[in-house]
Amino acid sequence: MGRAVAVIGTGQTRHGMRSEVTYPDLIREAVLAAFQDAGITPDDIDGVVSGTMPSMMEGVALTHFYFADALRSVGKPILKTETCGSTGVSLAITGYYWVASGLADVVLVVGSEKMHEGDSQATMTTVAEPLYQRFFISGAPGAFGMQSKLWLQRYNVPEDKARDAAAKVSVDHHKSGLLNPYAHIRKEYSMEDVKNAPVIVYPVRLLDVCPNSDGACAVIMACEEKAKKICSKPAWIKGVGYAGEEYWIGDSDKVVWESAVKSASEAYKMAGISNPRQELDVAEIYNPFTFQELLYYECFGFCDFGTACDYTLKGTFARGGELPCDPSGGVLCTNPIGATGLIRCAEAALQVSGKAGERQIEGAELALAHAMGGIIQFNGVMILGSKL
Amino acid sequence: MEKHFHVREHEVWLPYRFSVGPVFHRFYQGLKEGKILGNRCPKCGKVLVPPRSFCPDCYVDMTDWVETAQEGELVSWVLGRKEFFGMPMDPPFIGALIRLDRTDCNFLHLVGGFDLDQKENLKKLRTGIRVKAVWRDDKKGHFLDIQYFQPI
Amino acid sequence: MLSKVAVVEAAMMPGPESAENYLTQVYRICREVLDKAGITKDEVGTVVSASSDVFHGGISCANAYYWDAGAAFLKNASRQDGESLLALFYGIMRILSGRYETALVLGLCKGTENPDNDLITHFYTDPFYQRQLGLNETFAAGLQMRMYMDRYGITEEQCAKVVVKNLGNALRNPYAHVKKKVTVEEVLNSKPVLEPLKEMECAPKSEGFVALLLASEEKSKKLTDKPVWIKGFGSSMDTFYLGDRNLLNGHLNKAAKQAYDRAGITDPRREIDLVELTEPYAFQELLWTEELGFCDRGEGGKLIDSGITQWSGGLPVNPSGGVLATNPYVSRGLYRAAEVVLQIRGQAGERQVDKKVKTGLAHGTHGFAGQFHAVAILGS
Amino acid sequence: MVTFDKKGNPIIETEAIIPYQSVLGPTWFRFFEGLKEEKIYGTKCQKCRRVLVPARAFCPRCFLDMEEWVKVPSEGEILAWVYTNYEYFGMPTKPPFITAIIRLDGTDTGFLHLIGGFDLSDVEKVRTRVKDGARVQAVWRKEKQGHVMDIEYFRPL
Repeated sequence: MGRAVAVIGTGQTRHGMRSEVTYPDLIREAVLAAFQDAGITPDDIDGVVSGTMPSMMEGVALTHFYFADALRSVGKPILKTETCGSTGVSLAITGYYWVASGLADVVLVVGSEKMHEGDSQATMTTVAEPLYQRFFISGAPGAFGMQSKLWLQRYNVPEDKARDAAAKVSVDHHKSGLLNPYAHIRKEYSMEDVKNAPVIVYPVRLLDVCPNSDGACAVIMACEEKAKKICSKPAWIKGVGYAGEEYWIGDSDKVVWESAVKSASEAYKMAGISNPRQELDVAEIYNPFTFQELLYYECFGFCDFGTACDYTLKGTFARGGELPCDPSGGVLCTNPIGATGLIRCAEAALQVSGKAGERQIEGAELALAHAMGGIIQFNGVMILGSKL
Repeated sequence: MEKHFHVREHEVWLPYRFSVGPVFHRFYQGLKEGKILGNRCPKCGKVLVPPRSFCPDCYVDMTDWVETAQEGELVSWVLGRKEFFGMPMDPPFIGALIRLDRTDCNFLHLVGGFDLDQKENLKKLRTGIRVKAVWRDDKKGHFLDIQYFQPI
Repeated sequence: MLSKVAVVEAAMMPGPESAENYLTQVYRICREVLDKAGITKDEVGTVVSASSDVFHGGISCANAYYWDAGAAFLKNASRQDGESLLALFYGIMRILSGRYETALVLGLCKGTENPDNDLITHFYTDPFYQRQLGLNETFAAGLQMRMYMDRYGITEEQCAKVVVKNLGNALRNPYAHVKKKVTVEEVLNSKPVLEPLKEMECAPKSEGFVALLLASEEKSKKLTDKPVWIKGFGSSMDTFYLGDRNLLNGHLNKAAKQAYDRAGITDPRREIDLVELTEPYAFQELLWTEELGFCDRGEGGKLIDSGITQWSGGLPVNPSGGVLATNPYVSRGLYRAAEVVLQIRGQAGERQVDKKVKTGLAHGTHGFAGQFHAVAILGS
Repeated sequence: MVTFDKKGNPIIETEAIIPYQSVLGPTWFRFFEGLKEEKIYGTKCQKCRRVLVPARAFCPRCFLDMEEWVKVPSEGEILAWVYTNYEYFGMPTKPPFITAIIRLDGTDTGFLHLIGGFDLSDVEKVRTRVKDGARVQAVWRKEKQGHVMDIEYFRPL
């Protein structure tokens, strides 16, 4: 069943508004950091995996040409994986398969986005085709807002309770962001701040929503033999899962969200996880919207459907809780889209190798990383662990 | 164009705000002053123009700035006869790669300063001929502040 | 290769404009390849598609649009942006990982819905330098062609011969977009575009939906009695700025070397029976044949003069008509692989070459003047 | 030309306008022609028997051709709605507006459209007017172009 693959180094940029540097320079910042972390040189790399959000967001088409030098990919094979918002995890999964197949021993995986250079909502509108859906999807918040309404209705969750739980997610994550030197938003908010923030797309308020960030993330993966040689604490890839649904938003169940449930169960099966809340030590979830985070707790089997608000309000998923989620501050604090999913993998790797600094969850050995994309259509999950 | 089947025409219209970064910014400033700036890799010693933030070969920061010659050799050229999206000027025009003296890469720009409809003039264009930058009067910090390179 | 991966089926759609919509075309090409192989969508292990957000009818996140049409509903699937041979490579990796027995590989591009290819390739440029000077793929190719002629004395007639050959070959290919009998004079007298490039030396904008079904060695036995094996593949990226690059000694030889090494090929001219390469500009076929090692440097012109690369020659190059005949921008590389598969299986119909094809080469390239190259070696 | 952003960093501001066209193909064409006649067409899958709207050429799940056309009622139930009152570059529909996923009667998918026919200026008032699960009916424009916006909106019943 393929070769074992580990993350042996990660690098992130300082995320935020980075208009002082060009896009290739931003990428180089992450790549240099990853090489330094892994303690290897570009000569040790057999191939490069690169990806961003749609090229329309970047204003440069087929960006791997432009980024070729910054990616250190000259003279090397490259794969250009893109799956919208879930690109980051898809990149990591590509790196995994490349090494697992035996066709490369060490690969560099890089995801990036310079969101301040483009217009994210205008770009996302073009994800919807111009014949039908484009007229109704009011950017990302519109689609996610509808999903949260479907969920509340399905399980008769009182709106006030959901509002409180979503606000707690925002408060907790922003608090965690203060511990993360790479985070874009590093500011504390109260429950009241979140609940009184301006409405973006009712019921979604400003502090329920992720920021637009510039940032890049680089991850170096290696086969078992090389990983053991190069790295004292490799983060082993224990499981991968990915699934997507129909393009048409109305066609599939977005509450018992098939792609989310399937991608997690696929990864759990591969990793041998049967009770995720007990077995996982930490999770990095792609939650551009607070309500969606709650939905993920249920779809990933952290709790039963309809119960995420109760657990959240109890603190189960907060730092210090039974299964801390997004100790990095998560996507609510940092969202350079094409990098975001890969940051989740990098953060999970840091946690299981004990290298997460102030945001370290003590003794973390098994972590989940996740990304979501499309018109609430794709989910990808990777499980990383400290033990082979 | 009229199709024999049904289509819906539309356009993607998006705004961008590209971060120029300090290196291109300084290069553009140079253009405003009628200078072509490049920089040298501290490791391999190559002079690249336009300047780079890092050496594409050595991956180290390019720190050593130089003002390059405004003359060089013609390396290759195309004669644009047809309008196209993004063209640098109305056709006919000549797009070219030029090796500026004492630099280690080819510089993409235009060649002009003579009547392109005269066949005799075109015959004089050859790889290796010397060309020299001709500047516009109103410089804006743009590659086309250099109007073209003229054969000497 | 560590173990074997086979192409068990291939299907493609014709290059001319189609009145059918994109999603239906994606669905039909998937159905065709699955029906041919006799398996259902649910039996497919994974799907890897190639598409590009900018060559995609103005719909970003191309994969979101065609995910279900591309037989990937609730599958662990993925997508490559740009060169479609990358989807083939990723499909191979997924099978070699041992997690999948079959992979559906798709190349998807509906040229009809897009503006001119060069409007889009202009956006390959960086926003600060090359964009201000109007660079696009044809512009870069023109510069490369001039250098090639100057350096090696390649003539315009030799370049034009590629057009004559490829559009002539296309007459035998029911999937080709542009097919006609033309003369060297007609090519030379066609309208100048970016001289030295003339209109007929530049590829058209075509439709292209192509699907390959890959399988592990064991699974392939159940699906076909004519497997075509992936013998090797490779790819290589060159530096970005056109002026930094050696346009006559690019990265195709590096990509080819990886592929040859994996396939155990030491003498490509003798060991490869047929070539399908990506030549959006006529002269590039000559240059690429040099870089692939079929002749010495600067001998690409002599190679076509010798007649060996003709449909009936000893080393047919682009017997399908190549990219000059059909240019579905994103999927053109995977079309090359599909053509090689059909030739090896003896299923290429009228365009089947008149010799035994045991080993074939498929090539794809993207970026200015071949910034990136991908090569696959397929064999019986 | 270089300008400076709010942080004082040099930027180049520009826009890209790229023309594209979508080929309708027979399925979309027939669906849009139906709208001209105030008819909403879906298609029914021969295997799973689901009725999907807008009409499809194939069932995404069964992966079979969908050849059975069904005229579906222009009435249904709101599954979920959101209220949008912010504007961004290139937004095709002008705010404020309410988007809803509507289950048209006799169909097995959610149909995406607007809810309207009343004052949309205040979200609190809108909340009292629109409920998940409410019945709605299509309101057609007089001038039709074979476009999804030939339905002006769905109004609560």
